[in-house]
Amino acid sequence: MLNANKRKTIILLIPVVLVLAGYVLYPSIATLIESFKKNGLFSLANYQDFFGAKAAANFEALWNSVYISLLSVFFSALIGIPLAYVFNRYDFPGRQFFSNIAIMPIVLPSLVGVMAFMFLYGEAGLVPNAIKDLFNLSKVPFSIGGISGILVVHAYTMYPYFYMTTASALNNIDPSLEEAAYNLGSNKFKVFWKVTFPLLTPGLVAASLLVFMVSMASFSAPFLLAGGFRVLSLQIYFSKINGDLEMAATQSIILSAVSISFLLFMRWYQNRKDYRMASKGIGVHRSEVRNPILKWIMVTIGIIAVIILLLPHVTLLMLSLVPEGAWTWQTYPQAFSFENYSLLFDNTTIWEPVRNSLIMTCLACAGVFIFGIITSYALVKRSFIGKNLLDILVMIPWALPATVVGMNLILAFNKPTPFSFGHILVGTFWILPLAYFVRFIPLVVRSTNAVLEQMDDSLEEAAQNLGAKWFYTFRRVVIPIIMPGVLSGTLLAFVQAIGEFPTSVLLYTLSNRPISIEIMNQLRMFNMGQAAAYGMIQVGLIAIVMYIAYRFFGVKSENTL
Amino acid sequence: MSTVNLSEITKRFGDVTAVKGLDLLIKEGEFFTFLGPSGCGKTTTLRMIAGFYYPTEGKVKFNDKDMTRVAPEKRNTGMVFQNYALFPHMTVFENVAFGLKVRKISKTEIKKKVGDVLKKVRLDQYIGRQVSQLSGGQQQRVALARALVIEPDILLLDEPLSNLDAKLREEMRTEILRLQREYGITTIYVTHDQVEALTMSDRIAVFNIGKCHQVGTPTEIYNKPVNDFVAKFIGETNLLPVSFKEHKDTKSVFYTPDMDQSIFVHNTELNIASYTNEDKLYMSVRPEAVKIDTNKLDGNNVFTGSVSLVQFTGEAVHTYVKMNDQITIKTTNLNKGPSTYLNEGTEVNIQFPEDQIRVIPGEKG
Amino acid sequence: MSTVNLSEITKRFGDVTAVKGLDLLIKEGEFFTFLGPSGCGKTTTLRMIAGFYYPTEGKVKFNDKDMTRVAPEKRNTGMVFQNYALFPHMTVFENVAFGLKVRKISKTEIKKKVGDVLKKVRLDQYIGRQVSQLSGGQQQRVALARALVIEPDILLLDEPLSNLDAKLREEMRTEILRLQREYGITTIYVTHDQVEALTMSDRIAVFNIGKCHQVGTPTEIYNKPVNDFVAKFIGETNLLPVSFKEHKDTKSVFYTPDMDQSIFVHNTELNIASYTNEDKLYMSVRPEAVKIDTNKLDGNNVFTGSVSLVQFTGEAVHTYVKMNDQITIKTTNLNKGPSTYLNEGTEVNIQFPEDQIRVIPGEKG
Amino acid sequence: GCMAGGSGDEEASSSSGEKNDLEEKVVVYSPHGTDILSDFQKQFEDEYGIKMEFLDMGSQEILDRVRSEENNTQADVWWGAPQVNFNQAKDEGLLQEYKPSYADSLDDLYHDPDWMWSGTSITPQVILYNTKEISEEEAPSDWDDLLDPKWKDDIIIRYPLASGGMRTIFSGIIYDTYKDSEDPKEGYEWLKKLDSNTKEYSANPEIMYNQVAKGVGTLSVWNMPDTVQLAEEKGYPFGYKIPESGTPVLTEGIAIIKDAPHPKAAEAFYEFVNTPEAAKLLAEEYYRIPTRDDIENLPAWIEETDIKPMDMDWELVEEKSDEWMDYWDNHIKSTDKDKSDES
Ligand SMILES: Nc1ncnc2c1ncn2[C@@H]1O[C@H](COP(=O)(O)OP(=O)(O)OP(=O)(O)O)[C@@H](O)[C@H]1O
Ligand SMILES: Nc1ncnc2c1ncn2[C@@H]1O[C@H](COP(=O)(O)OP(=O)(O)OP(=O)(O)O)[C@@H](O)[C@H]1O
Ligand SMILES: [Mg+2]
Ligand SMILES: [Mg+2]
Repeated sequence: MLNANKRKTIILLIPVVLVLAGYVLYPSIATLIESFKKNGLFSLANYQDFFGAKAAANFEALWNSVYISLLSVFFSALIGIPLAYVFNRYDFPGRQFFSNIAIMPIVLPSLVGVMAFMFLYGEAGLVPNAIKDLFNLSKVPFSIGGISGILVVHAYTMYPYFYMTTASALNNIDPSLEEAAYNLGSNKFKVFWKVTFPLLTPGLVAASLLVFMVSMASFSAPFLLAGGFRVLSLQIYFSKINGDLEMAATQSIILSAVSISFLLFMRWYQNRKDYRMASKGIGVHRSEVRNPILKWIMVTIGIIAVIILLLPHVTLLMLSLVPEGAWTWQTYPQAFSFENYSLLFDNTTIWEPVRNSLIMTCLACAGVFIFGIITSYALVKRSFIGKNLLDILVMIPWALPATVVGMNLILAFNKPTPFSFGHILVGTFWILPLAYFVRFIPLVVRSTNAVLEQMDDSLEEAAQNLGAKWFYTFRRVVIPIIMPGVLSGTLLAFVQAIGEFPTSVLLYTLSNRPISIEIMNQLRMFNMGQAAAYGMIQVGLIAIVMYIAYRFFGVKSENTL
Repeated sequence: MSTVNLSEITKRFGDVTAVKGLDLLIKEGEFFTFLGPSGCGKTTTLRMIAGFYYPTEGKVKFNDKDMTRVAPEKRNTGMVFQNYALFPHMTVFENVAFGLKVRKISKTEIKKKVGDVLKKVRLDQYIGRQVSQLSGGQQQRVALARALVIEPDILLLDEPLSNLDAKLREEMRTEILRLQREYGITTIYVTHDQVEALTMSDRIAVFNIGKCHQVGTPTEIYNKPVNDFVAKFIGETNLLPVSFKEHKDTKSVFYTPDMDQSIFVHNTELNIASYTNEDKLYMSVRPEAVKIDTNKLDGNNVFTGSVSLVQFTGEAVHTYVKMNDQITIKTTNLNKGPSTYLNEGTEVNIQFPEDQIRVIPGEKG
Repeated sequence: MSTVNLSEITKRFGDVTAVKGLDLLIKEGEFFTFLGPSGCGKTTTLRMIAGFYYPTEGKVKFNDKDMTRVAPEKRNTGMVFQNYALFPHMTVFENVAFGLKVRKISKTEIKKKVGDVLKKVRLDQYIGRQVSQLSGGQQQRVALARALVIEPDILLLDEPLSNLDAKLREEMRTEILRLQREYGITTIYVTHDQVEALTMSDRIAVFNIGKCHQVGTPTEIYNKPVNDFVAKFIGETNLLPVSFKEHKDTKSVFYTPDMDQSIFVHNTELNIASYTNEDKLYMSVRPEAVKIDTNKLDGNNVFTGSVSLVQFTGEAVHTYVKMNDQITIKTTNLNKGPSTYLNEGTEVNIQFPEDQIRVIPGEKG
Repeated sequence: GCMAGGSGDEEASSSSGEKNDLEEKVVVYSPHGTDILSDFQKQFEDEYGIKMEFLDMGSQEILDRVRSEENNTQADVWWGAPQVNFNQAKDEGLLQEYKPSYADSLDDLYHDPDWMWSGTSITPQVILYNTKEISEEEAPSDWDDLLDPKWKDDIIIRYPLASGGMRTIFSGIIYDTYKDSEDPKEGYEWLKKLDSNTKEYSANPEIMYNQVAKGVGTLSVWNMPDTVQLAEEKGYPFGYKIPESGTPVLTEGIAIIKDAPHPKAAEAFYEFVNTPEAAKLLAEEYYRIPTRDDIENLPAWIEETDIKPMDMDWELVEEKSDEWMDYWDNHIKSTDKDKSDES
């Protein structure tokens, strides 16, 4: 006989499995099948090609992808964790402001963002040339490009994953654990390494997974910064451009396989230990810091970080303010005006993409918010057979390159299916919100997992014991406690969805063209300035949403400790 | 109001067996206490009753209804968790009101009830605080209030007063008892405080490593322990191995090798526990039963020794008397002021009164 | 080995004052206990000594060295947290070894030391377990072992034994005391168990709501409380308001309005605390000092009443005697077996021995 | 040969379609940008009285999209893409045959033999140089001049695997010797030398413009219309040289998509965008060189330039180019061009 617990697990799993099967598994199978086709026939030829004829290039690409991804994880962690620690653990003037700025990098629209980087740090970029002119050097002292460029851009744009998950996990750590470590004589460094850091493991695992997979599938940065450098995501692109769809599918499958192996490895690593803060009672307090020197060191770190973090945005702003022709061969822009903006605003339909993006993003975010919480809860707090499989399914939309996800959706929904309630979704408004939803499920699930792993089970038990039904318990006890994690995931999803390009470009229609497409079109018409101005609109939009989120949810989530 | 019936309950965690073949019937409205050393499976048993663990084997029944696999929220038990399990994101009020809200009680009623119970646990002025800003004892009282306020059928209290001072603890005990009697709530109580167990309970079960040794009323357990584990575990006792020598009138005579002397014991059910021939035998005599005097004492079972330690515990004074190299006997007397304390080294006579010795078998298994 | 000197310590949380103008000097190698009701500021004080809170006002000194703003890790204190604060990602071994690793002790040495201390807290067979798989009491012992193993200068124990059974608790007490004496570790102990406080401590400080009322040895505190709060808080007592009437030879005579009778008290420093004219006066007599007899009693301070409740606590039996509608006197006798218990309703005589009454002023402020 | 001049027959083709039979709208996929498209939208709607809707996206994306919409066709006309893309689409059976009324004025070079697509404009590839750094005399005037060691680290070109234009140039150079020797080896040698002069392969045009404009490199090869437009409209310091020995000329085309939902309207639009007026407008305003040889009074930069199209067998080139590019990618491209050792 099934006990009550098992029954609940099953009820919980039904919607999760249905959604994942319908919108993730079913479309992905198309890719898998495609990879086993050659000229319409079933064969292993593509894999033979991959590992045989084209092995040299493919392996080089695979290896490059893997090591760039690992380095990206490393560097993102190197920036994100300390920043999260400093901004969340110390109270100093401006802390709140700094910590809001800290996630600005994801706000940067991907393509123009990378361009901004080139304008900033490239060989002809502002920073190297300013230094050169300042010190009268004969050559620029440094410039980014190639692998270093990829890594800089990756670290910059991906560290927020670490920042966000670390920040929410940090707030869930019982401070008395760190105090105990201090009390036993460890210095700050030791306490961090031996206690805080390991307790952050769920959060770090989440972030590592996200970063590893995004950089595996990362496209703009390697494409723009290291043209000839072979990575798997570019190989897929080129295969596709050359019309070799089967090879592209095969390469996608290999890429996902690598990402999924990484996922399994991380899961294993995390499951070796227990991170539930089950100490008695509740951590009573926040550590106090009253060292004035320390305080000002923190403020300085904060200010420097903010400057570095915002430079690309400033560059973007500058680009948007430079009229045509005033910053082509010149090292520094020659004139500023609002020409680009007035050109943009002359167009009466300017706000349409903005509205579309907002609506679709909100829809998708509402979806991932709810679905993410349920899935994550099932994954962390319930035991059932096939958990690993479910976890893999959840991560697939993230492990596959965005274009492939888009292709999958097209193949799956350009005919009526039960999952689309008998409609053709391709070519309709709904396909894009659905794509965003599918793409960003992993963000919410991962960041929610991180905080759920830390939650003591007895809280839920207490609520049930008081007679609360499962759903009530979930709503009133579990959700408020994990809110910081859920929100940070949803916020990440929101920010990304607003600027999403690679799947949008495949799926948008007249009625739902999003901002990123508009930016891309401006770029294609060589209107760098107007593209940048559009980018600034996007940045502003996200900034507003983040402010609102902070106002209405941030305050509440502070209460969880 | 329910009976709780555990039959042949076993709970294993991997290869650890926390509870082993436990059989218990707790009556309706009874105040039942689990006593036992740390790690013997008390919490595990409570959790099976509350429904958080499913027994590996055996059945949990409330009033003959099989509850073994029923969800916790359908059991109407109120539990105070050993680690409190307060909701960190709620205030004191919200924590306590949680169970009432679930029961769809009106706002005003909730306010009233929460106010009342918080007054009872002396926390009324903390009603609006975040629970993380409370001291350990205050948190424990919130946990207690939260379980009491819903007036459950079965109250499961896992060391609910361990972090309270003696005064408050007594007040809380009275409060729990009052509630329990008033509503006839079947209560299962885990405590390490023996005074608490002995004063509050209708019946007590004494556990050791997953097994129940004795179930009985407080006086039964204290005065008529069934074996040496129970005697040792409940209260203080002086335990000496003995062997049976002979029957003499209304007395039995035992021989104690450690003191090389005969011990006379009244031959009643109170003084001699049932035992079989294979059992190792012990005599147990409570420190407070031992007579101690600097003057000569009349009668049987008199020994001499010297005071090795005098320990002050408030109402009582423990005097440890060293009989020989192996044996020190503990005696307890009421505190009648410093002038009455014996000095260390004093030669004293002690006597084990014949009617207050209990002969018991050694623990089995 | 350090003295700990708190001078004029005040700690406020927002508008809550947890500790108010506390002055204390704890001597080198002393075993010092904080006693006080829940929420009175004990943990807060310990945390200031350990360095987790900075006092809002006042100074913390170790051996005349100002430590008020020194980082916790530089203080070499060992603390058992009220909530244990075990590292959930480490096994029992790793938790206990943590402090040793920090001190760069060799691997083999660590193994040995951890093994030793775990044996002392009876957890050697759990050495490889994750802490979340331990029972409450087992966790508490890990916390204790972790603090003991580093042999710190100052040991801060916040209710370290509250979740252990009496037997184990006694063993742990002995262990702590042994360690403390052996290495001369200055120890500050918070407990709610009065027997623990009274038997272990060199000196005790009695707190109430952020203020320290009395500091003294256990017998001083118990036998010579300075005011009614201390008398009531430490041990049981019968407290009656009285007013001074006259001096008579070596005795003082007080009048108790509740019983409308004179009370004779030896006029010694032990029996009459210092007080001023404005103070309200109380007489305190401990239950174990009260003589109770069904027969007539000779001498002063004899009253009659009827038994209203007999409570069994193991070694002792409490008999509550109702004197009149307001007053019930509690008496304690050793448990000499069921036959000696009085029946409820029995008419009895009780006597407050003249030399065992203490007259004390009411608590100020 | 030259694009310019030639007397055209004034056969007006604009209203060839019977307006009444047209569907209510036409849907166009095009990479030409909103400026051109809005302009044509307005004129088309004015003239035919039916709606024109357009989606503005890159040519590769159009191909992807048309492919993915095969079962559920959304678009009628695909306007603008290099012939390579059209050929690919044709091979996959995505296009609909249509022979426009002005077929006669198109050179055979500029349409599909089966009329699956036809050319609207041509884009000759030229050598682009930075006028701030290099004077007109100094600038290399033929492909072989690019190999001069003095240009070491001055050349910045698009990554050929990502750029159709670059690919065509490379193929053209290989084909130049291949057509006689049947062996690409000589071409490979040439590319190897070019590679050693190349500083950087840029992934997208904007970056290439920026790098050349700012003097990170000074030379590139690019298509003529874009170069002119950048120099004249956006103020880039770009000049160009048309290689004397001949240059690959790409054809930008138009096609009707198979199973187009509005076939009649599609044909109308097909005709409309290549009327002489339209072609002239495109040339004057948007720097597009028309394929039709019957258009007069073209702007000076078209009239005056003398373009020698490289003689190419497009079919062969398309067939072989994958192999050649593969070879280039694996054996010629020096990996240090990805600048991995810097920073
Ligand atoms: N972070 C805080 N914010 C506000 N008030 C607090 C905070 N921490 C403690 N207090 C209050 O300060 C007072 C003293 O708390 P403390 O923890 O020192 O008590 P305690 O003597 O250890 O009590 P217990 O025996 O119950 O553990 C309590 O009333 C408590 O509510
Ligand atoms: N999740 C678990 N996994 C493995 N062993 C466990 C687990 N939970 C408890 N145990 C073990 O089961 C035994 C009984 O645990 P339980 O918590 O019931 O003890 P307890 O009687 O409540 O003790 P205490 O008085 O110390 O709280 C202990 O030895 C404990 O280590
Ligand atoms: Mg327990
Ligand atoms: Mg405390």
